[in-house]
Amino acid sequence: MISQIVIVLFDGFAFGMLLFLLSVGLSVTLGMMNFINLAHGAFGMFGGYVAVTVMRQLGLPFLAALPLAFIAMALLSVLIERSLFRRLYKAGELNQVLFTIGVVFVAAAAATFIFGTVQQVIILPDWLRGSVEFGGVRFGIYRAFIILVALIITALLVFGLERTRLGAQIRAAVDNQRMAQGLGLDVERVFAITFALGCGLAGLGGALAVEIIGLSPSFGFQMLVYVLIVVSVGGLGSITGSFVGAALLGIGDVAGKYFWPEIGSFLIYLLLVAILLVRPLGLFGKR
Amino acid sequence: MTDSIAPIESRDWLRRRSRWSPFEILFWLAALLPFILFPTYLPLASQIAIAALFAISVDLILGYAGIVTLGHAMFFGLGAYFAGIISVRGWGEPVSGLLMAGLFAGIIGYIVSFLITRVQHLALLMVTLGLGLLTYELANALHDLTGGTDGLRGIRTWPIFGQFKFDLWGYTGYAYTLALLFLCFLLSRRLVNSSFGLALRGIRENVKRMPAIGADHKGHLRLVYAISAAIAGLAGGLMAQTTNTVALDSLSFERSADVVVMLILGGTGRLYGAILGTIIFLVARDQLAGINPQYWYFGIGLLLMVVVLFMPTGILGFLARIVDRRK
Amino acid sequence: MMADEDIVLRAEALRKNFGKLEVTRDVAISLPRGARHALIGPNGAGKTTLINLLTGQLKPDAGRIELEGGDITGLAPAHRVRRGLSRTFQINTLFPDLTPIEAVALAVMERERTAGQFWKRLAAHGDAIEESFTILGQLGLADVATRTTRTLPYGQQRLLEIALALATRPRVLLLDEPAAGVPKDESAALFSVIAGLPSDISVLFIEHDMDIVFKFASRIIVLVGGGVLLEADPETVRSDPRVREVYLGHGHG
Amino acid sequence: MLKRTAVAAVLGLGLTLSAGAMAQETIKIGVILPYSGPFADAANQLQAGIDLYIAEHGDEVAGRKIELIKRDTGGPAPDVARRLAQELVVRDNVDILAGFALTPEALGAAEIATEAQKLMVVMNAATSVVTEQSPYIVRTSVTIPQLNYSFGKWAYEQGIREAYTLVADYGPGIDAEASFAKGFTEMGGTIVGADRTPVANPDFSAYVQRVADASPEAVYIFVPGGAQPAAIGKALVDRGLAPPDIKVLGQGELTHPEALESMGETARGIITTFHYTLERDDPLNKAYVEGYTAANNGREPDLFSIGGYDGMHLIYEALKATNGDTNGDALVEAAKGMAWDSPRGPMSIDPETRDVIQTVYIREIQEVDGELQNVIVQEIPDVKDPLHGAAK
Repeated sequence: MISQIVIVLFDGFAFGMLLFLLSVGLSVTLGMMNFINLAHGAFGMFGGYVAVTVMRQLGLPFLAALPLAFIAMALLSVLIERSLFRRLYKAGELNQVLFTIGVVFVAAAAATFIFGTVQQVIILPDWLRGSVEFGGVRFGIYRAFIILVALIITALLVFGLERTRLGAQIRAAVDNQRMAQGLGLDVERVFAITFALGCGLAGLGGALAVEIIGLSPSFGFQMLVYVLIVVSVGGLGSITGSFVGAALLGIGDVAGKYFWPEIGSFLIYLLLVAILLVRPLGLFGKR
Repeated sequence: MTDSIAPIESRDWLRRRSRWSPFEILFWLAALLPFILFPTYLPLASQIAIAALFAISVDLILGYAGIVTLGHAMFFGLGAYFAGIISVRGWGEPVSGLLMAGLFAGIIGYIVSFLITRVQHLALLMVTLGLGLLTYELANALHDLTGGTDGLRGIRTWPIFGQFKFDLWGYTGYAYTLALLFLCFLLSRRLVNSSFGLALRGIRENVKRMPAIGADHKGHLRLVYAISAAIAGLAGGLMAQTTNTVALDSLSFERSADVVVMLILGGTGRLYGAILGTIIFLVARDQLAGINPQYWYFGIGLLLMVVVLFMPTGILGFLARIVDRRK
Repeated sequence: MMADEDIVLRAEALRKNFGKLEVTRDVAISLPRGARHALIGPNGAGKTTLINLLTGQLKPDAGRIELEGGDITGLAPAHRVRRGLSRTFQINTLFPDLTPIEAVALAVMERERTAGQFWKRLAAHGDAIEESFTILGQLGLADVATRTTRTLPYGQQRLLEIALALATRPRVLLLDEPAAGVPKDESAALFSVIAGLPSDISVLFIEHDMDIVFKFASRIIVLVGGGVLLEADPETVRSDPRVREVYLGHGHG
Repeated sequence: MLKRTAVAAVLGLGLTLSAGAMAQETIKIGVILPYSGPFADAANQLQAGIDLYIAEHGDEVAGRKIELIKRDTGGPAPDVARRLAQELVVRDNVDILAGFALTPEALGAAEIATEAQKLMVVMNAATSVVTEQSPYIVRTSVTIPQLNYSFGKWAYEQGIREAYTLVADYGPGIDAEASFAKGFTEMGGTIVGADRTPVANPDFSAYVQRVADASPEAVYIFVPGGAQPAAIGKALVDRGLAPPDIKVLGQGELTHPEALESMGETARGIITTFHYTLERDDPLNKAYVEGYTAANNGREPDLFSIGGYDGMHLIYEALKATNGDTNGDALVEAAKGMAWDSPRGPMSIDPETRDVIQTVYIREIQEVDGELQNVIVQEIPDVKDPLHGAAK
């Protein structure tokens, strides 16, 4: 029994970490600018495509493809943020929803046009395949890898947010935008950088997700619901919140399916509704 | 009283606000045109009328009461399944079946409204989404009742009033859906022009002030949510009856999201925005998909982006401003 | 006690803390019928908090509030309003896109419980509209009844605040700086309107301008540091050394 | 108003019918598929099969030109499929309805085929009941019970006595679970556990762990195509659930080319049942695969492609038989009992049920010339759908 609980926790945590990478950027940017970017998942999708393409076409190793997916999405997001999204910060939430849904449509069509409708495949290096046995429990190596990457990223994020100048600015902008602006902080610039980081992380998450959940042009739509759940359960603008929310969701999902398979598909939505009714701001949300 | 004339002026002014404009009369006359001009587009016209009715139901809560929802397909689907299931179980009379479907969705809507009014903003969005997805999963799980992913089989809708059979061309279907759309529109129009509509606008304008004038604003929200759910259920029931099909997609997140997109596209809080947005979205989709069945959503995506950038109050808001300027 | 029957609003031992900060300390007030009382005190004395406690926007940590002898401590704001306890806000809290006639009619219909009648045209609520118009007329807003609120001059928006409160047919009216931001010459006019309110309405108002306070208030409650320092008639307050010190102190020097 | 529209309806219908009968030289085929949305890839592959057949056999049959009119449903959307069928019939005057990748969409359009009396060729939708919904429906793909009932029997014959089933929780999955279990238990086997996974299931680890806990002799799996086969395959291996320790059985989607590529070595030994095998050694199949990959940037054909390809074959042959007459009854008559050699192997249309009769192939993943392939280990010829008529 204990070994089963261990493995369920492990698998769920790994899945949660994938969700964390895909959604943390949205949580912070939403918390900072109140900008509802439903196209966030599309960055994850293109991140996946970047990884697949550089491995296929250029023969780059997987470990090189991951940072490339991050960089490519960060750059792309700067382009889009500066040219399009910037105009929408004062446009009202409904218009933001409409616009970014439009972006999702266009992104899906573009992905279909460039990459086709086929499911993309990522060929992992041998050392990431299979599983290791440890105390009678078999752990998937790739899942362990995902957890490792996510923990490193989390550590970097927390450290960056607590210890760097940019981090302080981001915190200030999330806490109280008007006051930060009053203190002479260039909130728009801070936001652009945060946005780029967040989209880059989504790209990285997308690249890591191909192996677990696949990749096709509907990825952006598919992940949208999960990403929104993590963001709302965790609470806006909080890295801790996204981390805990994603871990909870991942573990809850896997544990629910394992222990009560009959209601496996209901469980995350039940959790979502229950948590938000009790804590409308999410677990770590401040406003 | 010396200024007893003035209140009558005010009443006149209020009455004028709800008076039918020539545009409206023209619009509804134009809705009859497909019968004559585009008889081969009647099935599409019915589908648009159903979607427009659904969009109106969302406008009542989103546009007038400020409840943003990503789960309203829940009620559309409940109505559709209710109408479908009673038909499968032997009651295919359309009018009574439809009314029961609407009532059923409305009752569920009223129950759900107690949860909905507890939350706001992102939490509201996500609770509606979560409840919608729960209903979807529930319908999938109740395979024996709903037919699961294959959809409900064996729906037979009897002729309307025992007279008008649903025909291949869709004359009866469009007449039926248009009549329902018009009736529900009248009801909605009256609602938004009533004291209740005023209360809803009050909630949207300043929810904080409402308790301070003694308003039971949560009660208002519950009522409008139930009415909206009932209308959404009617729309779903119409779909079930005019197409004899119901499947899980009637409850899907996509349907919930699409209807919000159509509504914002047309312009919220105007009723006609819901109808116009639906027409533009579905006609554009039909035409674009006719040109290329695979990439049509590129065009739709661009349309949405352009509308936001250049018509921030929706297409109808944009048109209204042009008309105002002319005046 | 004979006076008891005349007390419309009574608060006892009200207490409210924000964290460690005591914003309301054992406040007891009683407002007789027809009162024109002023609530004064330096900034941060807890005046608005007290009003929020009385009207239910805030929940007290301890204490009891009675309206016409009934306990309303646990009631939601809307229910207190329906029992006759209304207020206005220091910062305009109006319906920007409604017209004054619509806003006031809404308040009237909420009071009459006819606001939920979704089947009846607004214009068909003749009585409510007439009454609303009368209220607007009392406050000199009849001419602008059909203009959108956001386009009204600030002073008229302040009056609309009061109109909305009156539309609930209050027995007690709590006015939170009704003349805040209004030029001095206009604020006197505004207060004559308040003074002319029906005599069975009890009024408690917050105001900074001492000239106005002394002119319009029959009794003054001085709030300092969350507690009542003194409650007395204007003459007593004016001459009380403690009040002079904490409140009018700077006037000395 | 209603009365007038009814009159107009009669008039309108009469007009178009006569116009249609007089003027048509081309034969119009309305193809209804989910070209966009989550099932776009299935639609694409199916369409590529249709296109390949037309490219190979010309766009003229019995002296008349063939014209395709494609319509997108955008996902599982039966009401849209029905509307499109309606419009294709009344506006575009199509002679034949075709496509139908998804069961609910086929069910939605069935009534229109009956009313309009048009041949409706179902090129994929694989639930048994589809052909029972209209006398004008003919199916050229497969049914799920067809594949799995005999597979269950076969599994028992191979000495397997206990199996665990793990299927996606939707119509096809439930059908697969039921028919495999039926075949297996009828022979004397025992189902030791049965779980259903949500259709949109990003992560399988929990379910696979439950299988591992039960440590059965064999596990039978049914998941939708796309990303899930590889995902579940890898999840199995991560738990040590791999041949030869445990027999992994499934329907052919589990080892389709992309899944195979993604699973790599871990796929070895998986046994699947299918009606089309890409690697089957047969000249007809070789030519088909060559032609297909050449026309589609190297993409290999799959079950959707062969359904579309054979669907077009059926349409062409039926039209030849009626000498270009597009009358629905005549075409259905021509289709009944039709038999031909397809790239998938010999197949025919059951004259009673209008459903497909074909060889079921049991394949195992083995290494051939250094590459993992589906290798046919058993052919079960002339398999009918076991459920047709069973309900009566």
